[in-house]
Amino acid sequence: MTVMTFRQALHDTLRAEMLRDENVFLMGEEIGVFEGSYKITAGLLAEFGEKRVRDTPIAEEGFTGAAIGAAMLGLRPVVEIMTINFTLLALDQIVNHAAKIYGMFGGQATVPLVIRTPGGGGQQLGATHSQNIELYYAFVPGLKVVAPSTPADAKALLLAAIRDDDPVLFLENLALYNTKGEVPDDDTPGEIGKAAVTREGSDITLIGYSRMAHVASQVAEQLAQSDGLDIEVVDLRSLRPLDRETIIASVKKTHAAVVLEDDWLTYGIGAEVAASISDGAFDYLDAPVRRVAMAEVPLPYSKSLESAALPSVDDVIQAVYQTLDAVGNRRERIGKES
Amino acid sequence: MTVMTFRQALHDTLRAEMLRDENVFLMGEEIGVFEGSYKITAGLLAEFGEKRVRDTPIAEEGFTGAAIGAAMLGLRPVVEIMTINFTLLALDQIVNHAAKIYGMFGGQATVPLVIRTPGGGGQQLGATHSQNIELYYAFVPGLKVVAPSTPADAKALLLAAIRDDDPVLFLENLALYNTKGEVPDDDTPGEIGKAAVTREGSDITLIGYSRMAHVASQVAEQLAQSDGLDIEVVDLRSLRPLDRETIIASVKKTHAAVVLEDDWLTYGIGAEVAASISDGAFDYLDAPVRRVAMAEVPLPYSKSLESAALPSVDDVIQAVYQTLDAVGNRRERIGKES
Amino acid sequence: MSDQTRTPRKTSGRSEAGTRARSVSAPETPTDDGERLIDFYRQMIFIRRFEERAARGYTQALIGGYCHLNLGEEAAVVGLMAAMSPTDYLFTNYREHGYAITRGIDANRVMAELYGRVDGVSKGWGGSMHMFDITHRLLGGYGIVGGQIPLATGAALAIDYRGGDEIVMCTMGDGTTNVGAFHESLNIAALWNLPIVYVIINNQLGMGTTVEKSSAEPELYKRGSAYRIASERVNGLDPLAVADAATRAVDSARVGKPFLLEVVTERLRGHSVVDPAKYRSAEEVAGLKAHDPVHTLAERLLSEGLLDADALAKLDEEATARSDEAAAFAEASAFPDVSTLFDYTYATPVPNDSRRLPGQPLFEPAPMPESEASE
Amino acid sequence: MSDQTRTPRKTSGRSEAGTRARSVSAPETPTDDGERLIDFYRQMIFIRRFEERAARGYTQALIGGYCHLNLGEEAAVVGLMAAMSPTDYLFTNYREHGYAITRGIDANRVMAELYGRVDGVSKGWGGSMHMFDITHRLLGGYGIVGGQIPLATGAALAIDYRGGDEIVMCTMGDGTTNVGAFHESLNIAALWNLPIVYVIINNQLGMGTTVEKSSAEPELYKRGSAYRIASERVNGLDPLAVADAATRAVDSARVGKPFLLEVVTERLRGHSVVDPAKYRSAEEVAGLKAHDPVHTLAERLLSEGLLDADALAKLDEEATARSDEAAAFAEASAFPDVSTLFDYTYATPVPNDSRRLPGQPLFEPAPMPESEASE
Ligand SMILES: Cc1ncc(C[n+]2csc(CCOP(=O)(O)OP(=O)(O)O)c2C)c(N)n1
Ligand SMILES: Cc1ncc(C[n+]2csc(CCOP(=O)(O)OP(=O)(O)O)c2C)c(N)n1
Ligand SMILES: [Mg+2]
Ligand SMILES: [Mg+2]
Repeated sequence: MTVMTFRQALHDTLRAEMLRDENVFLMGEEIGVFEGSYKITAGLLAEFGEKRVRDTPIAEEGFTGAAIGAAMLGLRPVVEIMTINFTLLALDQIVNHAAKIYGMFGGQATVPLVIRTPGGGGQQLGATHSQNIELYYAFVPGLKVVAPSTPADAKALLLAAIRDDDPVLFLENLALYNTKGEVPDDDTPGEIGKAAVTREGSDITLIGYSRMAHVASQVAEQLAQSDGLDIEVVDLRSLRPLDRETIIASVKKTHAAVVLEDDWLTYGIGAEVAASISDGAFDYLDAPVRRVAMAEVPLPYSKSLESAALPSVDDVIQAVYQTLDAVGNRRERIGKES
Repeated sequence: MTVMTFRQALHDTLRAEMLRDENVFLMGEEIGVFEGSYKITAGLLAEFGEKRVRDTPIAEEGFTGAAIGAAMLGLRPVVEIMTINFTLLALDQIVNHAAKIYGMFGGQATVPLVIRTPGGGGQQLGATHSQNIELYYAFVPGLKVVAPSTPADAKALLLAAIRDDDPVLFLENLALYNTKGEVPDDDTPGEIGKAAVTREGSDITLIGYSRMAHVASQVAEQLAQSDGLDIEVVDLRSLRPLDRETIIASVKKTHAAVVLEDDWLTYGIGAEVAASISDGAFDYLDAPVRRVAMAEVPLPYSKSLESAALPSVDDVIQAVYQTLDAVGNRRERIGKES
Repeated sequence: MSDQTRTPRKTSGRSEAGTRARSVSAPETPTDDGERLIDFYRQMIFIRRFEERAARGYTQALIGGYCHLNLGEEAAVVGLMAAMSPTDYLFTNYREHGYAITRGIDANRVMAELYGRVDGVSKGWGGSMHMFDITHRLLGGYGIVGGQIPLATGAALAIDYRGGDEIVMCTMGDGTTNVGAFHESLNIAALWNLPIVYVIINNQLGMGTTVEKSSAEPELYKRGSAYRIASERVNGLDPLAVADAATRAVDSARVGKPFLLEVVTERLRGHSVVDPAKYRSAEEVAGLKAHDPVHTLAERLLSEGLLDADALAKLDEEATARSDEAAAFAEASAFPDVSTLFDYTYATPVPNDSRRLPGQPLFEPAPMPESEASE
Repeated sequence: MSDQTRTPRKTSGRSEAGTRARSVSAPETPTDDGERLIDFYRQMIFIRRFEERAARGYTQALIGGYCHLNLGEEAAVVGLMAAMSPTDYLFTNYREHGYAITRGIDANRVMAELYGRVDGVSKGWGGSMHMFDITHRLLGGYGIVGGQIPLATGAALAIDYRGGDEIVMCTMGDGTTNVGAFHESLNIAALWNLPIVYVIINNQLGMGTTVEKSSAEPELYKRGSAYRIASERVNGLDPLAVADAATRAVDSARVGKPFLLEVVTERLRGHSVVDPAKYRSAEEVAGLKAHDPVHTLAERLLSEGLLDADALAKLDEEATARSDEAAAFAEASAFPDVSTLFDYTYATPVPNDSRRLPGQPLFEPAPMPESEASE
């Protein structure tokens, strides 16, 4: 185990995979000479050369599509799209091509492609640069979508993504790059399609992914200290496939849940999580599943407005209290023991 | 009232609005000389000329963006994108521009734009031409999304969309173009943001939009005949804003719901509907909200596979029976009268 | 500055023109023009009859979805295919039946794909627009206009990455040159000196929109200059001219100089089988018939004494018979079984993947939990 | 065929060059070159000081997000703005502070936008990348590379539709010429003879990527030929040359002939204020200083005897004072109130619009329904 930042874990894993397999190469805007907008690829051009670390023109559709085509011939490109907002320009190539090629041609070609891209608001980047639109990928059969929240998971899931034969969207988050954690030294890949119970508890389940899994842990910790609450935390880690089993098992135990997400509430990722819980744990729920999400506005630049629009630790705490109140009311009402 | 097809209602409404307001004009691929891929714009080039019926190059991003820019200067373009699948190529312009311009610039410019586009599977068009991705628009604050299921609503909502100062995605459906219905002769716009209870009932609520609202009515009719069931049908009509009030009111009455959708289940439109019901009608629900949706695969061309993957009337009927069974079991269990 | 970008920068060890292996670069076509012409005619008449047979299958409702034919483009198709080696890769669009059969894919399997059967080239998953055959290096068949262009560029990148001697041919329609992907891809190919030939099949129409109405530079090959890509326009009604131009283009690509080839041809019928093409005048349609490349070539073969009427008729009959055989094969082939519906969502299986039919519940109905049940 | 597409097809009654109103087409700049140069210098030194002040505001954490400066591009900015009439429209990108103030927008409001305050041009909603002022016809400030190009094209379409005499100027960076939207838009503008000037601000770098590494035709103005759009390259360090070239371009656009103008300039600092630009060599940076357009113009004014050192210093002080004033104004301006968060999602209110803060529940906790509550 080594303690390192999320950024470092990504960097080291990319490097290790490039050393391991010469079919692995990197493509993206400004990943070489500029060393990456968020410096994930720092030093790799110098080490591996232009063939394997390719600075592309500004042409998300063109270079993402080129990566897909290269993958069809057996290479294993890892594409960086500078932020998830710009992936909209490549969406046709990702959704209409990368996700379809294996099925549409009856399994004759695979697309072993990874697209790394950070989401995240809160950096005052304004409406077009602060979106969390992982939903667009999580919705699409044929794609896999992972969204780690810790450096260890970042490593494990990036290993899995690179070695997987399907196109994987690997979601990063601007606010997580500098967070630190222990990272195993060996290169065991993680399992795409599996959530993790990152903290056990019995009072209520908090569910999140990426930055909000982080926030969930913070809240659990804080409320354990302040109120002695015993909160369970589920980190989704994989958005497609979605691990309903782990989620439902947790809620069957705690009887209540709050879903945390950084995207817009209506139709957001949390909608599926809440709907799934409400279905799969129908007879176990003691309160409606609450969602804490971004306000439904184009995110303003100004700090005062931006802060108000983004879900905070306090928002989550309030939702937890209100949900536990509802649980209490209900149990009283129907005479059930907690 | 005049009985006409969905296609005719759209055509006549476009024509009437062009006659009413000379700022209204049409843009799109093959809408003029070719008279539209689905002939909605037949005859309009001959009547209005090239200035107001513009055949564009194949350039979804370019011409949709141009329509947005023209709208910023006060014109009221109605864009046809041949099918919703091709809107992916224009997504950056729609999501990062049309939806953002009003907010991002502090309300200084509006974008009175309508994008008409049909979705729908079942025509053996294969994986890239059969998607239902209205979710991509319904998710985005700043956009409005309507999805009528009858010729009357098509007229009313197209009128509303054209006269609205915000960008509206107007969802059509290949399978509905030839369906017929009564259409009012006057031009009263419909209300964006409002669902409709299109059939009253007390046993269970079926919720759908576009083609699936149609299917919901069919199922209600059929089960009334065969089983004497009294089914309520809610046609969402507007996906953004979503009229939770109407949905919840219905389910509070019927205590059970099945959501019908033509898109993929996980993260689909129905997830939000189900999550909202499970939250807002928590204490009223006697069974989990069931969703009937497309199988989560890239839709195959072959008829045998395509049919299996798409939700059918029988699938919905089965879901209704199973949900009513669950309601019965629960009521028995907790000794509650229906 | 600019000179620098023009020097093919090899990111890999792909060999230069002089040193490339002969076996790869020299297409295996007869060298004698007469023989070549006969061969082309055999291929062209087969495309013609195959497509007509497909149109019939559509009318019989044995083929569904969209169906776009190569009628009028036969000379372009066979000329282009003649310039490719078997190891080269082809990316094309939805109007690709002719390419598939000319590339050597069993016509039975091509027709079976149209019929949506298990024996189809794409096992019935793709249909008319999405033919794919990995062994013949036909890498699709794409229905999204322009979608194939970045993919083909990426395939060329993979070849270059590995130092291979193959090239990629990427065909597209005239209307397709106006999509952004065209621009982004040609720029990338030129920057990276990729082994690719972009071919514009200029049949002078999008669906009903003329080139003049859709392309501000209607001499489409000239668009190569925006990327310093060499380009050429050729008469697509003459298979020899196409083959020669395509060979020059392929040779260029093979040494890392991407090429843009415009093949001017004609579309004899509607955009797809259901389009009556009312937007074309009677004179225009008459003109098309006069230039029909299959007829023109037949006349040439006759007038040059290369084939007599009987021989021509025989080739025609063979083509018809072969097409009918393909249709019979297709009709006899089975539909894919519903149990295979979830076989091709993912290549690498992972837990929690959804394999539910629309009527199946997300969760199997479960018994009430103990605590509640005991109330 | 081709001739046909070249004839400006008027879809509206927009007037031809000869008949256009003088008041619209003649920018209100002094005709004497000396006066013009002094005026340009005043504007350029103001951009210089304003941008430096903005950089300081960023360091002070009073400005957030991304912040891209016009340092080194001052001559390009003022030359371009000089060619526009007040009624013309400008669409630009995220590197637009200089355009905003040169276009005549109150610098206080531009700085207030950077500070995210209510008095900002975009009321604090846009920030550095999204300046917008409807009265000065600055129609944004866009952060998505190339996003402004289709929009600007559409604005030109609206002008043409109405038969107006205005034109649209749309600026973009060199790296931006490689996006698909560039291609799709220029093609549309040329097809429809729209009144628009596309301007490439070629500062020779994307973020850290050179033009040669990103554009296969690095003489970017030549890309106009793919659309038969007339084009020109001009030295962007000389404001007079820019103004003259821009005037020619604007005149062309005003008669419905879109124009592509490449302005070759320099970026003195990093891509944005946080970029140390380590990828540039010491020599390169030294070279930049030698060509600094503000210094060059100051020297020219001195050597031509147009201004003496004192006068130059005075202009500089004025620019500094004005920038400081703007910063003071910005800092004194209020932050937008949270109650306004939902004011700009929709222009036309509709029922059921979400106006919930993240902490608020979707449904207010309701009492139990009668039947259950009585259990
Ligand atoms: C992105 C996209 N937009 C629109 C369409 C609909 N469409 C299919 S073919 C076609 C015309 C293409 O014309 P051209 O490129 O000349 O090819 P041709 O059909 O003439 O061979 C159009 C507009 C599509 N399939 N994909
Ligand atoms: C679609 C998109 N891709 C990538 C980016 C990130 N990005 C911002 S500026 C920039 C470089 C632009 O270079 P250029 O066009 O030369 O303009 P300059 O910044 O030099 O003025 C990039 C890649 C973006 N904002 N939008
Ligand atoms: Mg064509
Ligand atoms: Mg630049």
